Amino acid sequence: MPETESPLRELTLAEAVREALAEEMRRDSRVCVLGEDVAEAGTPFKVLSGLVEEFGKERVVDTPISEPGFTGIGVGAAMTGLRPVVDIMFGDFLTLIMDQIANQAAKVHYMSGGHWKVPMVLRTTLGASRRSAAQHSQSLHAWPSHIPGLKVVLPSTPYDAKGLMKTAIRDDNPVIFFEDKMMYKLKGPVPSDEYTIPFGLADIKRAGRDITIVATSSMVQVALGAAKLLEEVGISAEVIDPRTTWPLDERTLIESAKKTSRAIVVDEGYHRYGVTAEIASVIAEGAFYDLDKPVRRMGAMHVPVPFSPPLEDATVPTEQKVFDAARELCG
Amino acid sequence: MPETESPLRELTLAEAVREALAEEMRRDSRVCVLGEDVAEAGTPFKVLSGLVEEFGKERVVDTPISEPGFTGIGVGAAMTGLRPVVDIMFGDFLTLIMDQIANQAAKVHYMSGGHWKVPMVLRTTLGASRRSAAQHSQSLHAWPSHIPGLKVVLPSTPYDAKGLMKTAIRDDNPVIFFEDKMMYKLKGPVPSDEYTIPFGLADIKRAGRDITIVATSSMVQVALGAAKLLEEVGISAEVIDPRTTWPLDERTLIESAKKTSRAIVVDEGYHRYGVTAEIASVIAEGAFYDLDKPVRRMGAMHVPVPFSPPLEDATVPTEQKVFDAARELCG
Amino acid sequence: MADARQSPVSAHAENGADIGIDRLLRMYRQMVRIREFEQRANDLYLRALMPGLTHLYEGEEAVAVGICEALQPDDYITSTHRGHGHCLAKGASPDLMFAELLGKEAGYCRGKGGSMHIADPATGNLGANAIVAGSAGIATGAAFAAKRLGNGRLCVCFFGEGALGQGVLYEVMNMAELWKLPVIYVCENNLYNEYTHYSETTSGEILARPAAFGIPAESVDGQDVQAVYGAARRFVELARQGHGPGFILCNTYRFRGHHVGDIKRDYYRPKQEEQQWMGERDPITRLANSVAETGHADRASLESLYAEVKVEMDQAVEFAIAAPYPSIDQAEQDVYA
Amino acid sequence: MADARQSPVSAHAENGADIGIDRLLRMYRQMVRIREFEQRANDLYLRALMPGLTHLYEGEEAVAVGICEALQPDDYITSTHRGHGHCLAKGASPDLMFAELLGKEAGYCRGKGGSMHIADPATGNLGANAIVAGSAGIATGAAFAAKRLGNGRLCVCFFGEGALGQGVLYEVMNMAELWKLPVIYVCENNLYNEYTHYSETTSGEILARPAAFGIPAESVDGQDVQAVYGAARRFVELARQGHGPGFILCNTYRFRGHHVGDIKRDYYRPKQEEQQWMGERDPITRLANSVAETGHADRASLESLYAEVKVEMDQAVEFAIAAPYPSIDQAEQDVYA
Ligand SMILES: Cc1ncc(C[n+]2csc(CCOP(=O)(O)OP(=O)(O)O)c2C)c(N)n1
Ligand SMILES: Cc1ncc(C[n+]2csc(CCOP(=O)(O)OP(=O)(O)O)c2C)c(N)n1
Ligand SMILES: [Mg+2]
Ligand SMILES: [Mg+2]
Repeated sequence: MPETESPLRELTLAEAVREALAEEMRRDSRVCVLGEDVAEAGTPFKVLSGLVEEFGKERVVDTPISEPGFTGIGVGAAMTGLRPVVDIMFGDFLTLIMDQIANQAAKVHYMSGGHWKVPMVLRTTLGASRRSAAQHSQSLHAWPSHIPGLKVVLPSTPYDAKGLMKTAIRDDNPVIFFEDKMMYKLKGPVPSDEYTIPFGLADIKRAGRDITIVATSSMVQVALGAAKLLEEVGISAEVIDPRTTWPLDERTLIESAKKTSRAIVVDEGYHRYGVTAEIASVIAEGAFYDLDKPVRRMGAMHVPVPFSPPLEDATVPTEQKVFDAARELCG
Repeated sequence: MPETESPLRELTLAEAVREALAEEMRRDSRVCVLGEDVAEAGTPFKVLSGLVEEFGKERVVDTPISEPGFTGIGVGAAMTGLRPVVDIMFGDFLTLIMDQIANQAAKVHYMSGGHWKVPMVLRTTLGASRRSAAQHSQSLHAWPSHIPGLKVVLPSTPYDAKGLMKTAIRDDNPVIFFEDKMMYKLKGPVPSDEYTIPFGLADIKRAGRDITIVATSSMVQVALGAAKLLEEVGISAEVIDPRTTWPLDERTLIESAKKTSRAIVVDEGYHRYGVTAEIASVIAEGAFYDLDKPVRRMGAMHVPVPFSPPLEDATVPTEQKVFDAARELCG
Repeated sequence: MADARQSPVSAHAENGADIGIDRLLRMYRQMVRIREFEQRANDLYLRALMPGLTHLYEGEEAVAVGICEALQPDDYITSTHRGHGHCLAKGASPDLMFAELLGKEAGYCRGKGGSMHIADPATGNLGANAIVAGSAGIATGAAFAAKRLGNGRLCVCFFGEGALGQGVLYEVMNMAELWKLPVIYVCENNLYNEYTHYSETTSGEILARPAAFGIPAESVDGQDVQAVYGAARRFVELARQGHGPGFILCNTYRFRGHHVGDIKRDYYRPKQEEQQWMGERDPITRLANSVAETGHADRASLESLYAEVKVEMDQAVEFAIAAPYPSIDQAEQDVYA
Repeated sequence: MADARQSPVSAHAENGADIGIDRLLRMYRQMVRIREFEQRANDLYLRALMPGLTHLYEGEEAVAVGICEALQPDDYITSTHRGHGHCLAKGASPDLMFAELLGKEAGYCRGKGGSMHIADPATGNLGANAIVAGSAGIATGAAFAAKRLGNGRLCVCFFGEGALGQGVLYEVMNMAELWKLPVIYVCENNLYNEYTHYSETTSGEILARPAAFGIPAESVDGQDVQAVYGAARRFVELARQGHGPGFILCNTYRFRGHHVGDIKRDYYRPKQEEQQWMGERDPITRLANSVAETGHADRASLESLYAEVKVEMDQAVEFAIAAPYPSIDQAEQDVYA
């Protein structure tokens, strides 16, 4: 949390996202929102409640259940003068729009030799543990992170969510913005003064000496919880949140790992070929000569997300598991 | 290449794939092919030429240009008694069918508690250098590799292509099978006797002592070329082809890296959050105490694939670049 | 969509005499079973015994029952997020369904699927699907296989009118008609996509959409199980004779919220509309009246049937509550066949 | 698709007198420019000067030209893999196009796009697209923005009949009609999806598809530039007046293969069919005859115009051949704005 002189209020993550959108919509009439049940319903998660009342149905547009279609409309609108924020209710539905984001939005600027640009934000969700089963619980941010031309944002606090959303809306590139469904009610301080947070700047959520825990989105609170437990056994953990998987602040991650000589990467995506692999590789390569132990990766269990509560809970990294892994590495 | 007593013939990779399909279609009347221009045209790459003549239009089915639709039909047909081979002309079009493969095919077995299964093969292509530009040149195998429930196959020789395709067709799970467009005319020995190749078994394409080069698909020949150049300067490179990114033969990769104490991973997917990250992480973790140097990753340049020949050529790992990297690591 | 908020009218109702009292009573029982099942599902939610949310089918019972009554046991269906009705109508056991809703090992999917993914090979249920229109491809593929294998089966693809927004539906309808596949698309128009009236998301006339692909289509009063059954029988016959796909638009209404947690609904649909449908267009009351008025069965026998169902459902709930959760190691099973 | 292989008929041809000789001659010149451009593209391929393959528009010139003639310079278009005709018709310069085809720095996309991705903000060209139906969303989005910004522009979405297979097209047509967006869908039915006749991939009647979504649709003889222009003008007027989208089905034919390498075509389309179209339905000959017969211009002036175009195109090719490739470091530029 950077220093700021403005009075701090507590907002939930949902409120922080909404406030960012509202402020940007006031500032710039080109900003509009497109998605299913975004207007009167304010989305099923109520993140957008109140926007249609302030900005009208012309700028907060309920769409049919046509994710590929309205994402494509967002791309075209972004190319021709608007700055659309496209709402994809569940991150699992990214499966439906990968053509629009990976083959169209991500490539328009490059393929046109820099002539057209796509200033679009695509908001969606990630995270399991809502008992929503395999098609409504995935964290698929590894996919867009793999595609050059996209930027990928994963806020973990209300403060970050607001500042990063404002940056996303002002960015001239397609930005995929993942919100953790389970964090919408998480409260945190948010200044009432205007601020933005640059992409590609990791945030040290907690400083430490003995081990580096890199955590994203939903896993940041888990890592902070584990860090507390570790403190009790005399291990000082540094928790770093990259905040954007692309651009990725490699330097901060590597410097921390060099300092602590041990690192764990925690992310809620599927374990294999996921975000932990890239981040762990970056650290393993960059801090090679300083690491005392192999970089440890912790993702979601590599299975479709099960519905049954005890099973689902077993698939996600927890404070205890991160604590155990860290203690083992420091042992 | 395992030992075999059957006479060796030279087939191209395209012929090897076709022969595998034809043999399996003869053996099992449930096997059928669905895709655009697969019948009389035999696909634009002519891989399927002749199949419709032998098996008829009932089993080699030309579809409309409806990738999501006919992939979904493949999933349903696989659940109810057929063993479809779905043809997606360019790997770039995976963007259109991720819902069918990641949310449906991959999850049906698990979500149904093991009751339904999806014995479907999805054939598609990867690889740049055909001057086909950003939407026809991608190697997107990292995406399905990230999804539990899918198996992902990347043959690099005609021998492997045939044996792996037969295994894929007989597998009771959805298998995504990537063929390198530039390798279709590559010739290699293929026994005329029946054989299959198990998934999850890496192949040591060339034994060596000083450095391990793990290469996939299109990059295997590049790695072998680099190994030859390295031999000339006295460096003995071991070239390993995992052949399937999932299941992944971790042991063979780790053992080799432990032996040589240096490793490079070469793959034609985009550099970031790609297949090299997972494989490099597996090696960095598994061979940690034996590695003399950080594992080096070489993917495609992290940009959309450009059309212009000098630019496109600059984006792909080459023999020379692999040679340079290996030499540096061994220096 | 001029008539978007108008009362739907049955195109081809058949009368009970044609159908026969045994069938009518069976359909009555099935509708009651669905109704009672759903009330208990809601109750489990309110008692915080059910993990997550679920989408109730109350009010739409005549659609699933009328359609499935026209099918053979080995015919296939695919279902949606609002799938309990289809599942029961096709023959599933409520105890195993409740067990699945509670995430228990004894559930249809060993607790891995939950409400939105119940599947049952024994009754040809290819599975509910939590992706809107997610089973359009699967259903059409099952019809493709049935035709190729010549096993005489067909597949019914249930979906809400919200699925008309998904392009994949048009892709598969095109192929189903080109290849004359035995698949029947059953569109349950309950007027709402979640919290948005369908007239705001649906241009033109719904029936013109399948018709544009050459698919015979008709609309039916989805609150009249006899009319639904009649339409289903016609399309089933066409499909079995090799004439290809059909499309039935069932005009219906969900009596409850989009899901069990959707309590405050007045911002998107008027209470009065709800009361009207529940009061005048309850498919169960309607069939009861029809059967009683024609003298085929007396009220008392309908009531005793109703009472039987309550017992069945109470027992099913008890079974599910008592059933154990799967052991943790189950999480890694069934990923691959 | 009873008439699949029949001769298409113009629904509303206008006659030259209504159109005016200046416009007719401009359309003639534009069609000739496309024809000559494509012949040189093919030639560059045969001489192994062009990297990769390209899809030629010869035979379909009247579609792009008739449509674009009805547009304002700042109206938008989206195009396809077979996009040179649309691009030229909307006003692009052939020298920069050839440079792009050869992957040169001077090309429209600095060599990064190639034949399938030419885009040109100066003429409202949002880009060709190598994904079939890939620009359906973009075009509809441009119309969405135009309406919201109230700038009076509209967008034409060109696509081949093969794109009717892609569901996303129906998704965006639905929204275009719901929101009355100024977008005109122009379907170029050249009878083939690559190597498959469209009657094998297209059920029902094409015009019924947009109509099902409430979109006014008409079919036109795509070899008659005056008819195409007339239809375009009508739909452009409707769109500008706020009446929303339109759909024009242009019946046409590609004279060459699917791409420059598609030489042996008899397995999928008869030589005789090709000869018939090229002989009797060449849009350029047809307009020349019409203009000459009505006495609006003499053959000699048409021929001199033709000769001018040849010179222009030869110079454009020379420019492109002489132009340098981009430097290697360009590969990493333009990934992000
Ligand atoms: C592809 C996709 N988009 C969005 C959702 C979220 N969602 C779940 S149900 C629903 C509304 C479905 O409406 P309809 O098809 O009419 O079915 P109903 O709920 O009315 O039975 C939506 C938008 C989803 N599950 N899948
Ligand atoms: C999504 C997608 N699927 C397949 C292809 C391969 N492909 C390129 S052109 C083409 C045929 C297109 O036919 P049509 O739309 O009629 O255009 P035409 O080539 O006739 O102008 C196909 C299948 C593609 N580019 N994109
Ligand atoms: Mg509905
Ligand atoms: Mg065509």
